[in-house]
Amino acid sequence: MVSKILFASAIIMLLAIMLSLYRFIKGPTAPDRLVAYDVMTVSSLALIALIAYLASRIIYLDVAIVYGLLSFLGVIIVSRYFERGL
Amino acid sequence: MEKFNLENISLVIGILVILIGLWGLLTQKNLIKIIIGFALFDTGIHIVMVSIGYIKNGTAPILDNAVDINNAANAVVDPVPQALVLTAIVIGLGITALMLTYVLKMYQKRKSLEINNYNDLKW
Amino acid sequence: MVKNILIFIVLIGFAVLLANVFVGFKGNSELNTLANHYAVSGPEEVGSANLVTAVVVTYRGLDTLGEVTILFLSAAIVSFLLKIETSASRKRKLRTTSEILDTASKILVPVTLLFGIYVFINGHLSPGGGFQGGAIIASGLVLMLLSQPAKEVSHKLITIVESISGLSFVLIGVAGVIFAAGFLDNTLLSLGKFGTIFSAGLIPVIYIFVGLKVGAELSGIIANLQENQNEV
Amino acid sequence: MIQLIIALFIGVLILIMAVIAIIHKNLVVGIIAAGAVSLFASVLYLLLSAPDVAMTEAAIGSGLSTIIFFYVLNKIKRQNG
Amino acid sequence: MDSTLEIIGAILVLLGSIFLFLGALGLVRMPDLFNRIQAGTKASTLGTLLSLIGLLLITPEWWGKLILLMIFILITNPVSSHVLARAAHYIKIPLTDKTVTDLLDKEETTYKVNKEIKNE
Repeated sequence: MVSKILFASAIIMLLAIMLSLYRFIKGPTAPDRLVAYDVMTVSSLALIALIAYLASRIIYLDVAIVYGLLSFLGVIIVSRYFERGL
Repeated sequence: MEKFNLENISLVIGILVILIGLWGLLTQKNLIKIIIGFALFDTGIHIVMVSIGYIKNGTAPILDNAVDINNAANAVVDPVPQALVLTAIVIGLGITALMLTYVLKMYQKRKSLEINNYNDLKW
Repeated sequence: MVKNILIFIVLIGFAVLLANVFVGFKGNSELNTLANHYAVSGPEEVGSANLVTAVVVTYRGLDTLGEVTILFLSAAIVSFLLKIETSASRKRKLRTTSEILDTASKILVPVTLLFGIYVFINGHLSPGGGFQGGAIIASGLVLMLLSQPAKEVSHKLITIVESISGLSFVLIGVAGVIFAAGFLDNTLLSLGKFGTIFSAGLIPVIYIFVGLKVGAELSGIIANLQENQNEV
Repeated sequence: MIQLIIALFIGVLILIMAVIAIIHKNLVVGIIAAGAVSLFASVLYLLLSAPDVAMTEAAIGSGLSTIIFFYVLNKIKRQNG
Repeated sequence: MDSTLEIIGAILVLLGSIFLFLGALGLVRMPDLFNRIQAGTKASTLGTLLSLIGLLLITPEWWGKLILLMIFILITNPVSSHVLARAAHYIKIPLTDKTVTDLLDKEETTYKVNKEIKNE
């Protein structure tokens, strides 16, 4: 029961990443693509936590923390580049 | 159909990323685009190496409560390619920083990022 | 036109080469002899729960020394190339940061540095180690520079930390040659109880020095790239 | 099974991002796409049960390389005045 | 058979993934950048938090790192979207046609107020 529900939620998360990929490809300006990148990374953070449960190893969550921190830094540095504050 | 498993899928992905990186390295005219192609080439090689070290249904080579220590040799994946890739990623960052600094100095000299303007050694 | 054909031929050649790799690869279902030795006798010989750490620091310790050397060389060349011109010292105007980013970076910078230290101290128990910890520490520095761009980074401190930790790393390796079995042997200290933080002999000490060295080098590269833009 | 499906999706994402990184005219978008390739590659490493490599790729390949690329791009843009 | 707590946790994970999907749908459907930012960030933050709470109910012994991860997401995600929106407004990304007022743009606001006063 639990594993079936988690299977379905993993598929829905992958579909969410695919939808934001559409915005990444189409997006008229570069900030649009940056928003799509942000949503993609946050969705794959939830996906990493799910993978950690499926493999039943707590140590994978360390990777998730690093992932969240570094993707945040990437979005901030590109924004500061846009507004000439770097 | 027996080829359809995790290590083969990631091996194909790695090979295709290598080819895409090589294609960018050879066809692009912008210096920064060439460096991006080089970084993709690097990533592809890392994916290929990690997927060659994968053992079927293996778990991470870190022995904590989830892995039986006495039976570790039958449960974990190969640690040696992972150690090699770990070294390679760090060296890749050093090389990328070095190439970007060279591009910066070249731009200060010629005010151009096009590779066709740097034809000093062309005959 | 000739160029395009040449590029096409090179790509096809690489594709054929790599297709051979794919066809020849059958997938392995058990470890080979070397990895089997590491997995069976690694916990007793080295005492590290993370086998990758055991391979990187002890069994293949010389590789790590070479890697640290390459990183040091590239950091040195970057700073040499960027420092070579005399600075005209012309400050440019930057757009100010917002209040929210300031406050968030005040919270996040200490947390990031602390997490980096956690990563390299726990390198023998959980994923991570000196290189990842150093990269996270450099990211903390980037976050600080993003919220306060005018802040001066002390190059003297970076140099001192880097020299002391690099020297200690090499000295620990040589001490292994003199007092124990070989270069970077970690059994100088007792191995301790398997799976606790005071275990695996010298590996946590070595990783602390490697982490400080890598963090200082990457911070040096970033500080050089950031700071000179005020002067060009 | 679920690992296989996730790996397939992540692989398609990596390939599309790599092609965007090469062919897009805008340099900023190219660099962001190259960082995204590294981020998704770290999810793939996690599926291949290599958390050490995944952490290194997320911290160094995706984080610090992108940061260095943008600092250099910023300096190049400043040269024009 | 699974316990009740585990099933509740799994349903929370499913709910979180549905919120992530809705956030991505908003990203595709919304007309301009600022609408996309608010749809994407709010929905994805809620979705990720719900997924992590669900995993916390399924495996209660992982509470330490999961709660740390939640605090990280709660701090970083709104800050990054704020900085991005500020930069996008600064470089004058066009708004959609249905925009009524842009309060951040000071000059335009005063201009509109003056015009209204004149009309009265």
